[in-house]
Amino acid sequence: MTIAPNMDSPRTATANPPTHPVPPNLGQAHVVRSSAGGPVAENPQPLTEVAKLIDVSKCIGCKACQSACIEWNDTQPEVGVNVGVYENPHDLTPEMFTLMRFTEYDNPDTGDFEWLIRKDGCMHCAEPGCLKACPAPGAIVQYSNGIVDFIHENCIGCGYCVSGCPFNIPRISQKTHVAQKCTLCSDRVAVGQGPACAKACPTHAITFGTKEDMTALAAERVEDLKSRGYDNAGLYDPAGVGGTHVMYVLHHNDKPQIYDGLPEDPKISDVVRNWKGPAKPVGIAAVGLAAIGAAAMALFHRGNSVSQEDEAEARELVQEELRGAPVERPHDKGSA
Amino acid sequence: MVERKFSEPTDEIVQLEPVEVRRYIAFTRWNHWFTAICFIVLMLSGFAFFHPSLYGLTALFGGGQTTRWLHPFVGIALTVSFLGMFFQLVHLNIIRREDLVWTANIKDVITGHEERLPELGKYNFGQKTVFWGMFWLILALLITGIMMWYQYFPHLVSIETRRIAIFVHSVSAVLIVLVFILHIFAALWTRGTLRAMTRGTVTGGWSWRHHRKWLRELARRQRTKPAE
Amino acid sequence: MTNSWTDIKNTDLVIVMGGNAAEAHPCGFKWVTEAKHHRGAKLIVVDPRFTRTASVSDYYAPIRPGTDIAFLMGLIRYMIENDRVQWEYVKAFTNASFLVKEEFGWSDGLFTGYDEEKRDYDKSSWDYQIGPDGYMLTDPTLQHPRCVWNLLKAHVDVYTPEMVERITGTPQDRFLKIAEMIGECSSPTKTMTSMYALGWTQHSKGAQNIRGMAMLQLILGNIGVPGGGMNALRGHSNIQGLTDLGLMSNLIPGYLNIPTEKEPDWATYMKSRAFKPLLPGQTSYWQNYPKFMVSFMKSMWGEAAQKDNDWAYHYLPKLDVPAYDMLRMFELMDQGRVNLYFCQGFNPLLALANRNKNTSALSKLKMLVVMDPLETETARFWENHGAYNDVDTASIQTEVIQLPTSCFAEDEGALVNSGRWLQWHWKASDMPGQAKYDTWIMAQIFLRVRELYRKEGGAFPDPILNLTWDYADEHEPSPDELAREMNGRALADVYDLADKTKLLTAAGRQVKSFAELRDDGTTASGCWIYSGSYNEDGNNMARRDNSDPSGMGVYSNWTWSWPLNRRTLYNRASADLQGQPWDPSRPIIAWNGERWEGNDIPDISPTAKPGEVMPFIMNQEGVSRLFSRGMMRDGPFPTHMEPFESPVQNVFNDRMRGNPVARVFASDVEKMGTSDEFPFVATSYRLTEHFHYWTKHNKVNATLQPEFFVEISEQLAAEKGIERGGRVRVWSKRGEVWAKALVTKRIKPMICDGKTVHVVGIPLHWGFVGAAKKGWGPNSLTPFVGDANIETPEFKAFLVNIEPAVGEAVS
Amino acid sequence: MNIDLSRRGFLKLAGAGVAATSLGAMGFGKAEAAELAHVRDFKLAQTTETRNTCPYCSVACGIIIYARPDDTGARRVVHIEGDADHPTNRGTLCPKGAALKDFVNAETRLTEPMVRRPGSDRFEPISWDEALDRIARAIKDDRDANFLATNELGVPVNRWTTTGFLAASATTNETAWLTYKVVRSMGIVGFDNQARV
Repeated sequence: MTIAPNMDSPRTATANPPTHPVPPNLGQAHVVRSSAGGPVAENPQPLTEVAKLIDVSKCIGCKACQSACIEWNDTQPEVGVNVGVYENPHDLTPEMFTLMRFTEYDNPDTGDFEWLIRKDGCMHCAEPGCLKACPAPGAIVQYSNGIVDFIHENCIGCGYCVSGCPFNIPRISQKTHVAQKCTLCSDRVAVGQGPACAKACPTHAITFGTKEDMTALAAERVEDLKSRGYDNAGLYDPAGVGGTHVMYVLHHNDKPQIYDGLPEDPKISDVVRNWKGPAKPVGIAAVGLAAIGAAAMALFHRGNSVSQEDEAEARELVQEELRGAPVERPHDKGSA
Repeated sequence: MVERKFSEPTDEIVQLEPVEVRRYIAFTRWNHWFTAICFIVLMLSGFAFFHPSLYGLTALFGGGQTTRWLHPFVGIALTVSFLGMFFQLVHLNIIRREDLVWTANIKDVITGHEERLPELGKYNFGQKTVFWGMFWLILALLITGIMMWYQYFPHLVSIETRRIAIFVHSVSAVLIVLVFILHIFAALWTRGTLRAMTRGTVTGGWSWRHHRKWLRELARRQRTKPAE
Repeated sequence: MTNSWTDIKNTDLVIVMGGNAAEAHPCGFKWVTEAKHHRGAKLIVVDPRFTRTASVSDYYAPIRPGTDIAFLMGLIRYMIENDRVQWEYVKAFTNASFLVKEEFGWSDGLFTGYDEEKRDYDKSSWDYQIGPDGYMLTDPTLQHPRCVWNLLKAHVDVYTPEMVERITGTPQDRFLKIAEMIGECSSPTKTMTSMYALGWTQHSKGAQNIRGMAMLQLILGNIGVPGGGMNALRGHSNIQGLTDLGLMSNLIPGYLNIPTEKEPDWATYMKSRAFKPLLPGQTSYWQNYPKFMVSFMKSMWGEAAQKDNDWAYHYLPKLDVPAYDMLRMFELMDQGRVNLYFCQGFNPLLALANRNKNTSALSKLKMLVVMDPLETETARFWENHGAYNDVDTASIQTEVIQLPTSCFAEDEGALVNSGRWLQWHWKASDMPGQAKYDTWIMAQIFLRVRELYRKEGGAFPDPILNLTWDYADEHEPSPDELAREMNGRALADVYDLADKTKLLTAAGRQVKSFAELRDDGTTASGCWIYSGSYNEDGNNMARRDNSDPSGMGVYSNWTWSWPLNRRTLYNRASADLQGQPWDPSRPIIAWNGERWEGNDIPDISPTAKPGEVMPFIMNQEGVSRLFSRGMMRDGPFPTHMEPFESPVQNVFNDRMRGNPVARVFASDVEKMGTSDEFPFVATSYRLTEHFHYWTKHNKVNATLQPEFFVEISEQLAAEKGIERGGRVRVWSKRGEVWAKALVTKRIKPMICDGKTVHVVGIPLHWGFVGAAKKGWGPNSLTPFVGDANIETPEFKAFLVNIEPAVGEAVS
Repeated sequence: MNIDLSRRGFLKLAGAGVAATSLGAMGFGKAEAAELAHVRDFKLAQTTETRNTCPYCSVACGIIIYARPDDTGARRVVHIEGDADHPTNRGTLCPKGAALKDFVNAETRLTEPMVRRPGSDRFEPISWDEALDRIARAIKDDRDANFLATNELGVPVNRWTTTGFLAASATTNETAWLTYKVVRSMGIVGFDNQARV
């Protein structure tokens, strides 16, 4: 009863992955944005916008997503230690693209205790701060289906993307010196599969499909949550970054920050905007003009040159100062 | 012995016919040129990350990755080298009253009417500006640069701080390049200056014209005491 | 599980108590979230810790480990008092109306007939009043003071909300809220499902915990119905299968039993088993016992098992004790009375209670044989790993042979899931190095032993020499051959019992189902309940049709489920006395006037008229038991018993320690701690990131949960000066461990009987081999005592002490 | 040094300032042409897929094992993923199931028979034949020495209590059945499985 995969808008685990070679339906032809003026498609092939919906109210914090992510992407995070928390590894790393974050929350309104568990990872923003900040052409691209992906061959490991991201997601590998983050399993999506984490998620807290479908599903879930007394339940799809292609259903959408600091109104920092905005052309112009102006003046203005009179004045002054005694011959340096 | 106010101990009149004055010893000159080379490398590699249209400059250094790790190390080298210069030259670069007068009459400087200006020591205000501009900007670039140095200091500062650091770094970079251009321009526009950093000496005329106090002091220093 | 995983989506209310489904069975728990999402179902969690299951629950209540019976009896009391009873169901399908002997009673926490010397009950009074006709007396009006219903009412009367709070520490308001939510499911159209696991079994009265909930479910009319039932979430992938196949000291495949010394011959053995119905016209399925037993003997010993030699009955060992369970074997081992021991994919050093005792016991063996795909601590029990396994290697004279085996990816065959589905799987990859199949290893051992007996003779060689071994390659019996052997085949033509001319199955062919098994030696079947899994239709366990026409998650054509591919046990009880579904919106089977039909295989003869034949055909009564007669050693009703190690005394009887009839070996008595020395209640459990002691060998899981830790409340941490992430020492009367401290709001102190009780949570999963950091299992601390009925160790409630650790970790 | 010279020198230096722009324009950008956007090669291409069952808990999730021959030609697991067609797990897997590949390929998998001699502090390799012969001999000797044919009342009991067998929890029914036959036929009563722990 497997449903055939829809290459244009793949869904979570509707079909098992192919084992025969399949041409990827995601590549340069679908690039709508590319960092630092990198190559974009002339007229990009449109794909249906996809999204991953993370229903925090269904999430049991089992870390299957982390496990599936490690296995699919063949990253090898190190076996760490326990520091008295459930987060392991303790933060996102270049080898751990997604992380369950646990918050023990005493709800002041209900007096009940709640254990809030959120899957952290790249939000695949419509307006990606990482892409804006990146200085390397083509190192960060955005495909027409909304996926923001790093092209590691072009990455220089400068870490600007880390500063550009409003969600503190990218990590720089100290081994390979390239930036790493969730790819939304672009390699799976390219062959009509959902991301590994979404497929694994035991409770379907993570689902994947068209952004349209996911938004509709979210509405259904929000309704259910409201019926259970979560009056502020809602969909987290922050407009500040033009919406995201990873969205959350939150029981307390009025205070996202209680979910281990999920930003309330994330947007690309003004500092980054100015640095990447006006600062650059103005700077270039200033330098360019100064250089050219200087060059011109130095070349064509007759300059401030020393005259023979000046030389004579100098000799006089020196003699005068040395006057009154046999002139001490300065030991000669170089041939006169 | 005459008190030394406007000159370095190593400055001296090395020839009388015609007058030739040593302005910089070899060490200082090497120090300067090394700093200059570092500066140019930094400028080119920095420009590569400053604007996409200049990214191609990374090719000069063998690609983006190399440029990325090279830039900060050269930055350190420049800082060290510059400090060398700084300590050699700092005390003659203290701003003095005559500098203000000089600045007030900057028009005469440009129009070449230096006879209307006060006599100056080894440096004029323009040179001092370059000196101090370089100093403060290099300091700013160093500090923000370290904050941005992901390879070694990934968790030194918060992301918010790093954003500001990057911004300050870029702005300082633009400014220091402008100072750099001013420096070269002045060196060339004021003919006869360049040899100070190449051969180490300047002509008496040049000294008399631009740094008379300095020249006079050197001459006095070389006068021998009258017999009893 | 009476129902299947997928059936959970049909429920209205899920109660997870005595388990932690979200963490231990995440993908099965999916069906809870489905029910919540699509049916608006609610989830209740009752647990000493606020678990990850609780994190998605609608309502949570804390409970002191080992006091579930009080909570459950309190719930039953609430249902009776507030008329939250599915009356039709209770009257028709339970033994509520049966009259019980006058002598039966309960006082001081004990039932009638207790013998303190023997630590056992004389159960003669725990029985029905039987009339002259041989059937028991009943009062359908439930007025009679001796009827089960009124006895139950009286029995639970003491469990008031106040008493529940006093014993369990669960605040009354929370208890009452839960009672109210559960009460709604007494409606015929609302169903609750119970999901439990080792949180209920690993107690000295584990079986009674489960009975408590089963009784509640019967009172609510939730057994046999879609979205209902008693769902035991088995811990391992094929532990259901190994239990079905009777790999236990006292079992024969299909829940038949090994005879005892009191049953020296076939006749005696059979007399006590072919149960007669206690109701007129009722079917008692066990009347077929002889057919299953003879077919089993034939499949074991073929020609050597004949009618005139009582089907080789003498080949079977006869037990002198109820069971030679694992605890008893290690006790004997420790006494030096066991010489040779085999561990096939089992790691008892960490899995069995009281690690120190395990080590000393294993050290007394002559030879230990370990067959496993992975390194195990058991195979290396003699190796010194500092504090993690501090043994004197040189003094251990045990020879250890470690044999590498295949793992799931490399072999073929069937595993039985918790919902009784036999699912076939196929070989995907090759074994590493010289690893071999367990079947090959067992065959090699057997053939070599048989050869030795052929050559040398020896003690009673017959059962070995005559064991059926007719495999194509005697060295490598194939999964296919073995599966067919379990299903069973006709040794001679098998005819319809009603119509002797009607040939059902010709000689040499696979029997269709256990209905074709015979007690005359004309059929052989290794495991009657698997009969039908591999018949002439082929390997039904390999079926992969995942269609679900009814949309109720039945999946009748996906693999095969025992018995007879039936997906919901007791499903006859899903219909009322007229045979119509209690809830028309969730029908599984219904009576169409002539026969039972529906989405599932009826759990009753298809032509058994409703009202005439009662649903619970595996019981002599034909109905379910609110009163279990003499079938359990510790009482016909569950009664509150403290754990053997408890912070408080039994409120009913302060002289009573733990379960009064649980077996305690003399050597273990002095190893029991008391609350003045060990003030804190400890409980052990799994974490979702790991599976038992296997995944610590897996780099990925080791990354997700790298190091041994214990969980304590902020209050206890403050009291003891323990910091989050700091190291602590935890010790009991039996041993000590060092761990990281995870200080959490999810565990809170409770007030029980006026006393503040702190809980220390101790996850398992760490040992001294594998990819994860070295650590300890809870069994370094746990008591060596088991459940009174089935000897499951009391891992879930015991006493410890805790302090900040001094010095660094030793490894 | 004269003006002309210095002028050239000037060009060299001042040029550097502008060089930036010009160099970019002069086509260094092309020399550093960015790699075109592409996704990772789909790693399951050219693998064999086999239906199997997760060996951990009793939910018994359907899994698909993707394998590929290694240099020795032996088939090795390269990936394991949930079976989307399976009614119970619908392709999902828990953190254990999702990492099954690293269980199969664990560094601590056993690859050859080993023996630890009495008192020894190490395992040493032993051939299958020798290992199995030792085991068979140990069984025969212990059984012959301690088999109890009748109890004190003379009732035939045919049990053997000095040898015990712990069966697994994850072996197939077929393995379990064969194990049952062998163990029971010998009269072993100290027989148990992992149902309780």
